[in-house]
Amino acid sequence: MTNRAVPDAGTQIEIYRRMALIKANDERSRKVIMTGRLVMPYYSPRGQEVIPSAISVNLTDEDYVCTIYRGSHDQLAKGLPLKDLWAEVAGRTTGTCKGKGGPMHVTYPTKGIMVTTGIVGSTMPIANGLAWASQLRGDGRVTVANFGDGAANIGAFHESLNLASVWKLPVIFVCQNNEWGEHTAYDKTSNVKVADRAAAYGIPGERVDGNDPFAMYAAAREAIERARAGEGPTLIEAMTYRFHGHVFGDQDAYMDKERKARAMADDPVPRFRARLIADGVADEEQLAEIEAGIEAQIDEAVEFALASDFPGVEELKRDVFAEELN
Amino acid sequence: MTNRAVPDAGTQIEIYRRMALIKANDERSRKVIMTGRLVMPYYSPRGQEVIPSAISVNLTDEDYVCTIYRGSHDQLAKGLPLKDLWAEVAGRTTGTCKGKGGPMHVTYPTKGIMVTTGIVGSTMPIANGLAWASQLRGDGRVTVANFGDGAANIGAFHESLNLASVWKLPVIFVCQNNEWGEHTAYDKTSNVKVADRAAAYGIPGERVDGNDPFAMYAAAREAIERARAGEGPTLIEAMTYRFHGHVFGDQDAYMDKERKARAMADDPVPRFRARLIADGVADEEQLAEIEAGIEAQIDEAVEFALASDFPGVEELKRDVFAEELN
Amino acid sequence: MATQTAAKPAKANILQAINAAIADAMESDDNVVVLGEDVADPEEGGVCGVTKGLSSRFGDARVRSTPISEQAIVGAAIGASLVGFKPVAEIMLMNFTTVAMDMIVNHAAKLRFMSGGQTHVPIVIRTMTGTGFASGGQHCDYLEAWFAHTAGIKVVAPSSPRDAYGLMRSAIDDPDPVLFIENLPTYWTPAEAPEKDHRVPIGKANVLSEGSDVTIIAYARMIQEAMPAVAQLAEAGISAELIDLRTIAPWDRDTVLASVARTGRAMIVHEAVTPFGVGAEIGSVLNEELFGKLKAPVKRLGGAFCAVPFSKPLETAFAPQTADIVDAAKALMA
Amino acid sequence: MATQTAAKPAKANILQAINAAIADAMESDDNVVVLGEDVADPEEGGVCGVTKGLSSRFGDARVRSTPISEQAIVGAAIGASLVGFKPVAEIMLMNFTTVAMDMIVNHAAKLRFMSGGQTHVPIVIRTMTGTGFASGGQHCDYLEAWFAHTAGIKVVAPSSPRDAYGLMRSAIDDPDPVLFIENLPTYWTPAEAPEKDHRVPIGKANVLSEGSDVTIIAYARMIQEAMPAVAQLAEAGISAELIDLRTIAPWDRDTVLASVARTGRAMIVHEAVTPFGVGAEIGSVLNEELFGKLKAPVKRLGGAFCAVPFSKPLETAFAPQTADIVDAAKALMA
Ligand SMILES: Cc1ncc(C[n+]2csc(CCOP(=O)(O)OP(=O)(O)O)c2C)c(N)n1
Ligand SMILES: Cc1ncc(C[n+]2csc(CCOP(=O)(O)OP(=O)(O)O)c2C)c(N)n1
Ligand SMILES: [Mg+2]
Ligand SMILES: [Mg+2]
Repeated sequence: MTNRAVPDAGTQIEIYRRMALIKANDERSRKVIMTGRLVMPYYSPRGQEVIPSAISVNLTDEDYVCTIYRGSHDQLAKGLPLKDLWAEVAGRTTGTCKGKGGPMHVTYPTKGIMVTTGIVGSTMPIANGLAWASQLRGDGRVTVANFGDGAANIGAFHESLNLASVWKLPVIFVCQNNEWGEHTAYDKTSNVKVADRAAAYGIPGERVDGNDPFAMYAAAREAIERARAGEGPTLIEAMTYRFHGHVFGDQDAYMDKERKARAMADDPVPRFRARLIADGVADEEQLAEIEAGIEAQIDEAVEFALASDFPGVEELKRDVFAEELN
Repeated sequence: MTNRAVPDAGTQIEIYRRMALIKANDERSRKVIMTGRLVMPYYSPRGQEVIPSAISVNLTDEDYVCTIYRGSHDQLAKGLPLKDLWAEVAGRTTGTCKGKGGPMHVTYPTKGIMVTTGIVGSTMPIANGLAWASQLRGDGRVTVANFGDGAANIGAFHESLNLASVWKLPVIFVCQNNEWGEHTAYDKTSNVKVADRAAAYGIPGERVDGNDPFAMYAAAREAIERARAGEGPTLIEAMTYRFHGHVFGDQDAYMDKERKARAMADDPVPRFRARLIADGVADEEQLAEIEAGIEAQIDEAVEFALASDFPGVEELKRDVFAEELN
Repeated sequence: MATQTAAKPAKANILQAINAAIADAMESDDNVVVLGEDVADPEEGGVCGVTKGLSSRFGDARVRSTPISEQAIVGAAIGASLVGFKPVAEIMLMNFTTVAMDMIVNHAAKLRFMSGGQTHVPIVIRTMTGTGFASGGQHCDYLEAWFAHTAGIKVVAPSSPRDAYGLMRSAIDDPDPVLFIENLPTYWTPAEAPEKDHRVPIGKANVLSEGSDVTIIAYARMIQEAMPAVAQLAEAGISAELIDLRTIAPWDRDTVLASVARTGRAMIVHEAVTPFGVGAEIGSVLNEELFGKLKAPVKRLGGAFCAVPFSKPLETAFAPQTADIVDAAKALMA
Repeated sequence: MATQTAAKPAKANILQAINAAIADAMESDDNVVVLGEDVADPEEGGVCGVTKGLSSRFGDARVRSTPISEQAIVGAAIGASLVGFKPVAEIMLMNFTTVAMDMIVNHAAKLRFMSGGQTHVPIVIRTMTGTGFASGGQHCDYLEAWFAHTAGIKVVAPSSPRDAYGLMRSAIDDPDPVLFIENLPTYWTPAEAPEKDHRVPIGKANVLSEGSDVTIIAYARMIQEAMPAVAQLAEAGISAELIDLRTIAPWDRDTVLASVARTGRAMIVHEAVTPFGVGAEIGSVLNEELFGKLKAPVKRLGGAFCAVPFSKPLETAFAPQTADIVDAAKALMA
């Protein structure tokens, strides 16, 4: 694969900004939970920052994304405003879903964030439908379906990739292989690479270093261009690592300590930061300013969220159907 | 694949006997339905005789098989007595399932016929469990899971082949690719060979001419030997052709006339018959005697079935649970 | 197929009515699309031909046959609906909804609520079922109670061509997911043809015959068993009111309660097994709302509590029949 | 984990009780095997550790972690059970049964009947659920009514460690499939420890407190809401009988009917949404069997008719609470 697409300087900085945003937001989330200011099931995306950041710079607000409970990185990279996110995970009326969805169901169509789901494997069938809509309209949009390595073993994966292939849908299946599905290591659940399963559907499949912004950018860009050109779906297996336990509170004793230490030492966020500076793409000051801006925005979002109102019980009767229940 | 297993003369004749039995039983079934002596949903296995015949000569009564609504060929090849079958499809108390299951749910554990199902794809998950039991007991049995080409696109296929691979189960997945799933042609529903999907699970996969008794025998034998030796599952895609519509009464206008005519001209049953004679493995008289014997047995079975009693309504309360309902 | 002909036939069957309803909806709204196994014309418009002619008329893009992949079918319908399409998806038989329950229950039914109303899922899921064709245990279940117990999805089950047309048009119009249950064995029974653009509102029952002694509440094929029962009861001097529920969720409490308040006696008839079935909900509401006003306990007549048996006499005995309805009504009067 | 210690602790929680029950069953019968996501020890015996210690003690062959493949999990359990094993399969959360409904409903529940009794499916399917941990719309549903509406599968839902142990042992003993529902938020509440080999018969309810004015029928976490309600009602001069159903299918009609026949008033409380829920069946039966003998209409208290909401005040309001039970009982007495 020579001559792969390379992000220009501005795009590199934008990828980094999104990564830094995800990392900072994750750290703040864990802190806010730890200090008891908020109670929510929290699935940290720490370690997986590169994937959605390098993908989303190739997308517009009109493109669609479906993601999972471990999805704040995908949402933020796609442009979800921090205030709307924080208010949602705090269960407030000002949240994206009025607090009714919560962290596992964040939805924000304005930025193309169409579905966040808690059911393993379920982004893929729905993503196909979004992509079918684009195909019918010829609007050139693409849909990105995110899922984990564990989800590559569930039936919906198979049905979805096959249908996308047969219908040549403009959809990109992004398997974020963080080596773990809850407490189970990926290599105990499958004897093959996820990317190699693409062949079972006659579609392109690529395993890529999901912690390398350049590799991830190139793979995503090529897949997205193919999709926009009407050449059908792609399966990308983005290799990464889950820095924390499955969910906040999980002590992750089952995770190999050494492997984890190595992954964390290789943290993709400071690594890319250092590279940007080394390559002369950005200087320390510029990045520090970006980071400071992010922190300020998060401060504001958290305070906004916690100061917002909780929904009233009348909301139990709303949004079940179009008409309110009586 | 040089040096593949070849059935000896006796085995060849036995394969033919099973094929002739399936063909004769199919012809009689359609006749009995046509003349109104029996009403049942009937899924003809005509054209697919070779597959179970060449597989089952490598199995014992202790080995397990799971099959589908289109399964009378699999059942007969595995040794299901004609009387028990006919009484079941006639809904009589003397049937395998006392008439409660019917043609889509024929069960006969005495010969290892453990499940016949009407839900596409559902033989495979259950077959894994049977194979797991054998693995736990170390009893050397194998399980054959039959399914159609259409079933290769449903989620259960994926989950089952993956689990069988990870657990190294003694199971053989036999996809009887008859080119059709109801009214839909296989090549409209998938861009790849079914056998090529084996690679997605890291297991051996082979596309074989399912209408060639030698090829089918060799593929089955090797897979069964691997399974018995603890080397795990195999996916076999046996290419064949459905001579009739999906279900009795289907006028099959959607099936390409020429393709069908070609397949029927190449009918595997008379073809193998001619070969046995040409090869000097059997003579006309011997085969005619086998065929006559089969006809006589079918005569007897049909009459036995139609003369048997229907179950009484008290059966609605039985076999729901171990204890009878009140 | 009825759809192509200009002159409206005096008679139509349910199959033709559903076909016409989808065709008319597709004609009037480009966002109506159809998907499912065998639904396009090269595949004969479905095993029974309900969608025959649609792909030829509206094109392959809008009417798509699928692989055998029910999760993918419902998922594709959901996804397209989130951005303005109105998919009509077929899950061939109701028992096959079991492989798509996640999509139906966790997603289609919940996305409006979980998104705080930002998205909604205007899909119709068509599915066939019903005893009578000796299909055995895995092809005939009526599972409507499961979906009625699920907030966010509506459930309808027409018993006539007119209602089938009118409910299908309403289901496609509806901004929320609707499960549309078709009784297979009664597809071909001709009856009064629906007029074009006729609507049957979701949530409105139909009083098929008025009576003063007992209210019989039924739907789908059970209407065909109940109609002769009403006649037989009349001969026996019992005046039965027959209500075709048409919509199971949300069911028409006003119509049912008004009727039973008048008659004082009620019976609910369905093919689904009795325990925990639709009859349980209706029975409970009748008892709650008309406490002390009923002249007899509410009677539930449902399928036997077992898998649907194959053998003909058992299959026949499984579901309520006219004679059972007559007997039960007489017992209520006793 | 409790299982490994020789001295029986005076107290245990439900999680420990289930663990001990499975361990004791595995000890006494080699055919008992365990499978599900994360169930073995390298995976910590499940997300909450219910099966912790079992794979270390009984070996990797008999206790197997699986890929995330619920159809394959239940299918493997069914297959092994057909030839004599007694698998205990875990479907982590009840909402995930939606991806395994075909295996559970079309196969596990029906194979005995469809085979005319030649085969049967002695499996236990463990699954957790329950509101209280802010998990939102796809992780907390109580779907027991679906399974109760399915002939051929039993459904139990313990509310105490003793019952959890006793019901798990009985479920494993049972020759037919049993769905075993565990309430996640109450896993860790300590209570009286079960003695070894204790059994709670499937189909037998438990009268937790006797009373003469009103019968409260509940199960699972709702018992914890109902207990204080009974005390508060006593203070208000209302004598409430509290019945823990324990088994939902087949539920204990004798015990419930005898109680309500005495009290004349009944309330059913569950976390599942009210319409078409378990309360509907019990309410209907009470009205059928005790027609004219009830002093007030049977009251059903269930979850709000919506997806489980995330926001804390909404989640709290979703499920019945002690105060709701007290208020409803007082209304029944009025
Ligand atoms: C159908 C289904 N089964 C099980 C679960 C429970 N569960 C939640 S997350 C998870 C692990 C998923 O792993 P993976 O797909 O790799 O995603 P990751 O969490 O690593 O991002 C499991 C088993 C679920 N949510 N849905
Ligand atoms: C889950 C499910 N979906 C749909 C059906 C309806 N159906 C019955 S047979 C069939 C075609 C199956 O084709 P294939 O797997 O190739 O088997 P064949 O009939 O050709 O032997 C379909 C779609 C079903 N029984 N189960
Ligand atoms: Mg993972
Ligand atoms: Mg086929």
